[in-house]
Amino acid sequence: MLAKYVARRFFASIVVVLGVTLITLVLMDRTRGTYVPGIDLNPALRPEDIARLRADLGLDRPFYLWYLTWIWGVVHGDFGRSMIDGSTVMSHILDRLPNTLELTGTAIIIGIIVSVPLGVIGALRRGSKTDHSLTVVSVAGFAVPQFWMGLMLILIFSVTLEQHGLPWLPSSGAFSAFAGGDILDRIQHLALPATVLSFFYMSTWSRFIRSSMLEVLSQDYIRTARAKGMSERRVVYLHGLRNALIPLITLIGLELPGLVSGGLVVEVVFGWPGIGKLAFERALQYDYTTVMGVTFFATLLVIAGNLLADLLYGVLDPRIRYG
Amino acid sequence: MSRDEDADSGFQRFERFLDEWSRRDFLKRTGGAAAYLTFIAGGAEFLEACAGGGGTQSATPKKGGHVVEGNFTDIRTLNSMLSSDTASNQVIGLMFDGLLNYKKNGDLVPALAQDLPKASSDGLTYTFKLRNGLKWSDGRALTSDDVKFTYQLAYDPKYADVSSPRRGDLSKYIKSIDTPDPQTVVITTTQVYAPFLASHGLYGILPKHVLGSLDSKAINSADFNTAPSVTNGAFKFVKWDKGQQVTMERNPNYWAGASYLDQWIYKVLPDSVAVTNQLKTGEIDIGPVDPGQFDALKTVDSVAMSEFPVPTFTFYAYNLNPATAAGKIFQDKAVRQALLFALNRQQIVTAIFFGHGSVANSVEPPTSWAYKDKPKVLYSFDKAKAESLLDGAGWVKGSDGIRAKGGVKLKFTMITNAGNKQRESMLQVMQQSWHDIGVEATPSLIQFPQLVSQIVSIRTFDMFLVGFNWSADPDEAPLYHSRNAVPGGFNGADFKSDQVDQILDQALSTLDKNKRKDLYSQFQDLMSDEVPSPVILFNNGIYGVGKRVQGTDFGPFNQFGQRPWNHATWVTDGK
Amino acid sequence: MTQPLLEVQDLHTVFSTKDGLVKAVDGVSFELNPGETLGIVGESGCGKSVTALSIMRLQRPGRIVGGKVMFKGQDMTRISEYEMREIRGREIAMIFQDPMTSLNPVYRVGWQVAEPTRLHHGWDAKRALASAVNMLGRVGIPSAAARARDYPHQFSGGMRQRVMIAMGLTTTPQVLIADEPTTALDVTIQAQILDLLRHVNREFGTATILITHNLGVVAGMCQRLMVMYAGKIVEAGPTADVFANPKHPYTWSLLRSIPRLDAERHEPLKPIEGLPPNLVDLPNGCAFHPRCVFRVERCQRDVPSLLQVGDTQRAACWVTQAGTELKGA
Amino acid sequence: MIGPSRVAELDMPAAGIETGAARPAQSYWNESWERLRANRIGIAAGLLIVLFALIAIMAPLFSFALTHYQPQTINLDETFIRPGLRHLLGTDELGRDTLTRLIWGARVSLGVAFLTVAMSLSVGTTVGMVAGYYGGWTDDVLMRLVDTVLAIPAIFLFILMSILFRPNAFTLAAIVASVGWGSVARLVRGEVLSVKQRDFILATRSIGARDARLMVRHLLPNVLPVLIVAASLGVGQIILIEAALDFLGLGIQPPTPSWGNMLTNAQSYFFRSGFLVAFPGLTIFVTVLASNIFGNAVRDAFDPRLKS
Repeated sequence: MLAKYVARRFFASIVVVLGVTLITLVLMDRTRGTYVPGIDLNPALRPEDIARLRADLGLDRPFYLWYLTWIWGVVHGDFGRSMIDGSTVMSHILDRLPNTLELTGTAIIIGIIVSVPLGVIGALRRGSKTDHSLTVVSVAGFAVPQFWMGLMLILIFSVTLEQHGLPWLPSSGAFSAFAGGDILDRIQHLALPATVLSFFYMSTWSRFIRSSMLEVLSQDYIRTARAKGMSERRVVYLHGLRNALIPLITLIGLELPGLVSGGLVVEVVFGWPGIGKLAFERALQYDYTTVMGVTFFATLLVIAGNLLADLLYGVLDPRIRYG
Repeated sequence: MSRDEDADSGFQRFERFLDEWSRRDFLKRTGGAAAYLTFIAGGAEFLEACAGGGGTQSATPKKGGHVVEGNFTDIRTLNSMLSSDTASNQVIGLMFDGLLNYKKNGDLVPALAQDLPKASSDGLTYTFKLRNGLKWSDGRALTSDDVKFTYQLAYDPKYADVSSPRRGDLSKYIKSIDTPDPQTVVITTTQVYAPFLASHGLYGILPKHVLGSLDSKAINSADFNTAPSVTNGAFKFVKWDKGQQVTMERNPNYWAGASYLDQWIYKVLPDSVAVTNQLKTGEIDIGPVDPGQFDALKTVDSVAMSEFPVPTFTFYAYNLNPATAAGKIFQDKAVRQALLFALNRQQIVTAIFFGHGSVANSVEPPTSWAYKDKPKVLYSFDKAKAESLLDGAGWVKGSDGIRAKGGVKLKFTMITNAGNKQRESMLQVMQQSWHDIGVEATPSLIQFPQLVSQIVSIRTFDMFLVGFNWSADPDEAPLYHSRNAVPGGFNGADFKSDQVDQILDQALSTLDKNKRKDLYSQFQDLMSDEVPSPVILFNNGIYGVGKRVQGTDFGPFNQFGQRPWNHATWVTDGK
Repeated sequence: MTQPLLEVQDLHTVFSTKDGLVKAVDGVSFELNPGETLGIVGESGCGKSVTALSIMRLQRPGRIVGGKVMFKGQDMTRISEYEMREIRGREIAMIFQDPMTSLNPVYRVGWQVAEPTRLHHGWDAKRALASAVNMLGRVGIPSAAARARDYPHQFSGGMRQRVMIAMGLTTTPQVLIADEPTTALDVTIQAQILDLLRHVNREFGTATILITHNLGVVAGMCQRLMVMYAGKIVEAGPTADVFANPKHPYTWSLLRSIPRLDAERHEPLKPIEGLPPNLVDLPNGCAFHPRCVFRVERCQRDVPSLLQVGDTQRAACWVTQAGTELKGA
Repeated sequence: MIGPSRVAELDMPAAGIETGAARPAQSYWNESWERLRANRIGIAAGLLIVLFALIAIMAPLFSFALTHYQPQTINLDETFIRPGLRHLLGTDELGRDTLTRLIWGARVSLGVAFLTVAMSLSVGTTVGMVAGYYGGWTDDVLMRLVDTVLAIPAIFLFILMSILFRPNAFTLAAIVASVGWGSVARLVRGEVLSVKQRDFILATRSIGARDARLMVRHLLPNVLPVLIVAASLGVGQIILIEAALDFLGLGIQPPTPSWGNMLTNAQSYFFRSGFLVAFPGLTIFVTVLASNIFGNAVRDAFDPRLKS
């Protein structure tokens, strides 16, 4: 049953992968004009250089031929080389994906750690002053443009603190340029970007958990649990929270596809070498191969994210069946 | 804040090299000095150029420590024959020397070569003698074979599949390269080509013993391009954290003496604001400073500012192709001149570049030895003159306030690349200035690739605004010679003048510097009259350098790839 | 007369709503004797469930504003929450109306049934589970050991109610409060569950409070019966006596409104006229008077108290307290 | 409302006891409206948005009567003026009046937000209803399309679409909506699938109502609450998305002011004038905050799942 379900989703996925990559390629091809990736207005370049480089990259062929060649490569596990720097697309993705996972993962964890208690408190004290102020805070956290918040945090926690001789946080990159890379160093570099990114999660999730928790707490089985003589904590966290978190799992699973675009602004502001920044930079430069590679992986992530969310949902909520 | 720096890499920096720098005398001195210096520089002069640095320090250099240099442009490759962008060239320059190098005023000095090469009497052959005892970082001897191999990649038909952006020129001009002995390289050119050394003598030399066994295609994708195992410059490669930084360490075998520094790190930052911030915090020691941020850093004790004119200008170009609607308007020289008269360029330099740049009178940058301070026609801001020129040419204001002639309205669209703040602002100033004289110009921002497409091939624009970055040679044929009006060439304005073509060609095939100077003088006069693509301003380069760093000496031609003083840089705290 | 196991004295529970204060339980007193089954009957909103919840102190968001609930010599309205928890599920268990929603959907049935003993007796998981399986078997769940590993949604409604009952019994409580235990079930299943409750009452000797709106259920189950209306007990007495000879017009009307197998063939069913009371805005006097066919002038003025009427029954009615017999109209 | 258990008891259908007619239930819409009206803060936030929208609509009036400047008029002699009488909120790097630009920027920022919401809702609703209603291969095809659109990394769509259509308020709205309609379609389809099974739809169908009529008259009202909630929560988010796109250089291009590009623009001049950063930042913050508060209020009032 489950296998059949997965298989059906798999075939639907192939359609989606083909659709997504083809649309991306067509859009690039329609908008590129005659630009040759990697070419600047460099006076040392001659017209024949530009023509030759275009041919080297296969850009003198119609897009569908280019696509077929690309698909052929992908089927054989070859995603090609970047048109900008000649490195394999796979190496780019493998370089950047862990960084993005590190950033997004930390932000999601911070988001969960903060939003779950906030949401639960809001639900338990529904209508109280605490609840109202939590609501305002979470809504406010979601009302500030990310890039603005990032730059302000840099100004405060990096520049200003440093100017006053206080301990300060680094403002860009994943580790210190010199002798960096140990755990502490990485955490310091993660602090600001992960905070900014987590605000988004905190705001949405705490609201979400609050309403989810409210709904759960009104359920009969919570009354049953109380009638069994359980402490309120056990009632809320063991019987209530687990039910309230199930929909959150879906929400988190659906963040997976957002890996490429979701953290983009934060990655750009903090010079975080993640997949979103790579995608952004390379799309602007018409690095076809890299963009197509990222698109391909992003689509897989979407599919995997949806599937994972559904499967997790099934694990957590025994009522769900697959058909 | 510019967002497309990566797309725009080379270009983008112009805007930062702003100017004003009201020290006009400094400009003159640099330009003038360059003009009168002889073409041939001696070894003594070289030492003077590279040993001391900027004169900011007097203490004895210390060994040890590291420097973090920040920039907001990511690099693409570490292979000197594949690279075409400034950021890559900058990092390549730290690890690979060429036969020659620039002094900061643009004069050539020998690097791997012992002396500047002797040209044969017919001007076709250059004979280089390599320094004694040159070694790669792995201890192997660096010989004339390596030099030949490096150039072969870009001219030899055998390596036709190497995607080198240098092939166009090199395959055209190099006839053969001979290596009579391990220390001698003889390059024979197909024709006399004056900029040959200045343009093609500086490429980092690649190790044949590493790359020689690979075929063309394999060279395009060699590991060496991202992790060069062997270098010949001041530093060796350690690692490249993609999107983040390149770490390099001292090359003990460097011909000019091992670097004082243990490490040099090139770090990629998000944008110019980040450069400013991190110069303040000391996360980076060296970085290019945006004119808008200059004042914010000037007051910071720990950072010294270095500002200088650069061979970069920002210009706008009229579409002169008579087949286009705009071409029909701009074929009228009076229109071209009137529009330039109507621009208060000093105000642009002051307000948009915060004074870090200078109003351009000529199409040659003041850093060039061929620079002519006062060409035939000078364009100071003169709105009345602009209006009378237009009136005189028959462009009269209609009821809507827009001038027209024979039913054709004087209206057009101006394009530049989005994300470049100064250019965006300039378009808005131009729009308003021209509106004041009855011309309707509409700004439009497009992405960099689309702008490049417009300039080099599609060419449906009315007017574009960009910057251009020149080498030390005054040749400007890429922009103004009619042969580069073909698709792929940068003469997107379709400027075609037989007289200009002739002068440019003649100057290219003349080796005598004084004769060339005369020719370029004529060229500048002609261009000042024709104004097919007026230069708005010459930009300035600004570098912020942490005061712990000593021995840097940034200058017009010593900013990116060419820095003969890299190995002489040291840090006071030895950290 | 033995010492009552549970004694409710003048209990008042209120809810604040935006329309005003709702007196959901308004001066209810009764006692429950060991081993007995007491029925509490009334229509929706009469306060019977809140009474039960108030005993367990689960009446939130309502507040107990007066009265006592005496259990084993202590007043349960005054003890700490901690002490209260020691009683809930251990001494007094409760099962609810809708077995479909009263079990936590994400935990296995065995785990949930085992939870009270783990909590209250401190048993380890294995022992608690074994006892749970045993109890599941005793409430009539076939192959209990296997079913204990299932989730609630895999059970039918009746089976789930058995699970609920098993869950209540694992700690061998002295009191079982069953709040509408059969309402949500099919008629045939209802009978089975009632059988089970009867069986439990006999086998475990658990005193049971059975709350229902269905007089038929009470008839077969309870020795004694209380009828509630608008937060008050309006009639109380032995089930047989109340059925045979109701002493409150409301009880009387209720009995006439349900079909009876033994009813005379042509006697028509008579629904109660009028609307159920609005708890925020109760009428003056007897709350039932607007719907009462026997009402006299005094009913609109004074609130009757629950007084002895006849030998075994008590009723809160001016009419019957005055000695008038209730005779069908 | 007095708590769940209470409600359950009061609402319980009495099997054996005839309870007579229940109190007449207020209609869903009246109830929702009542709930919304009771939320003072929510209403205040909504009114603030309306106020901003009015200001945006009357921007020309404001620059004529209040600020006396045009949004794009530059004056290089008066750059970085601090707030004062001549320029109430100061001027920017080209000497343009900040207040005037904020007022005109409201047109773009709010315009894009409302347009985007309108576009993604109308397209998403149509697709979702058609897919959900017809089911079968129509559903399959449409939903694979939705999957595809949702799977393309949004940033690629933003970049490439912004090159394809130069961003102005309309095209930018279309660009953002091109990403946003997919999730609306999914939402609506889900809702339609559940509504479709209800008896009244089957009944209406059985008397031969046409599909279009059925969808518009019977399905749409049932989907409407979800749409209202999505719309009111969407406005604030889209203002933020628009600002982020401006930051990435993919949004409204200068000289046309939008709050996002004003803020982005100001970042590089932060050291010169904090006001340039503060005012647009504050405007965005207040607007988004207000629309989020209003959106939450609307959700609390209208979301059928939160009823009870």
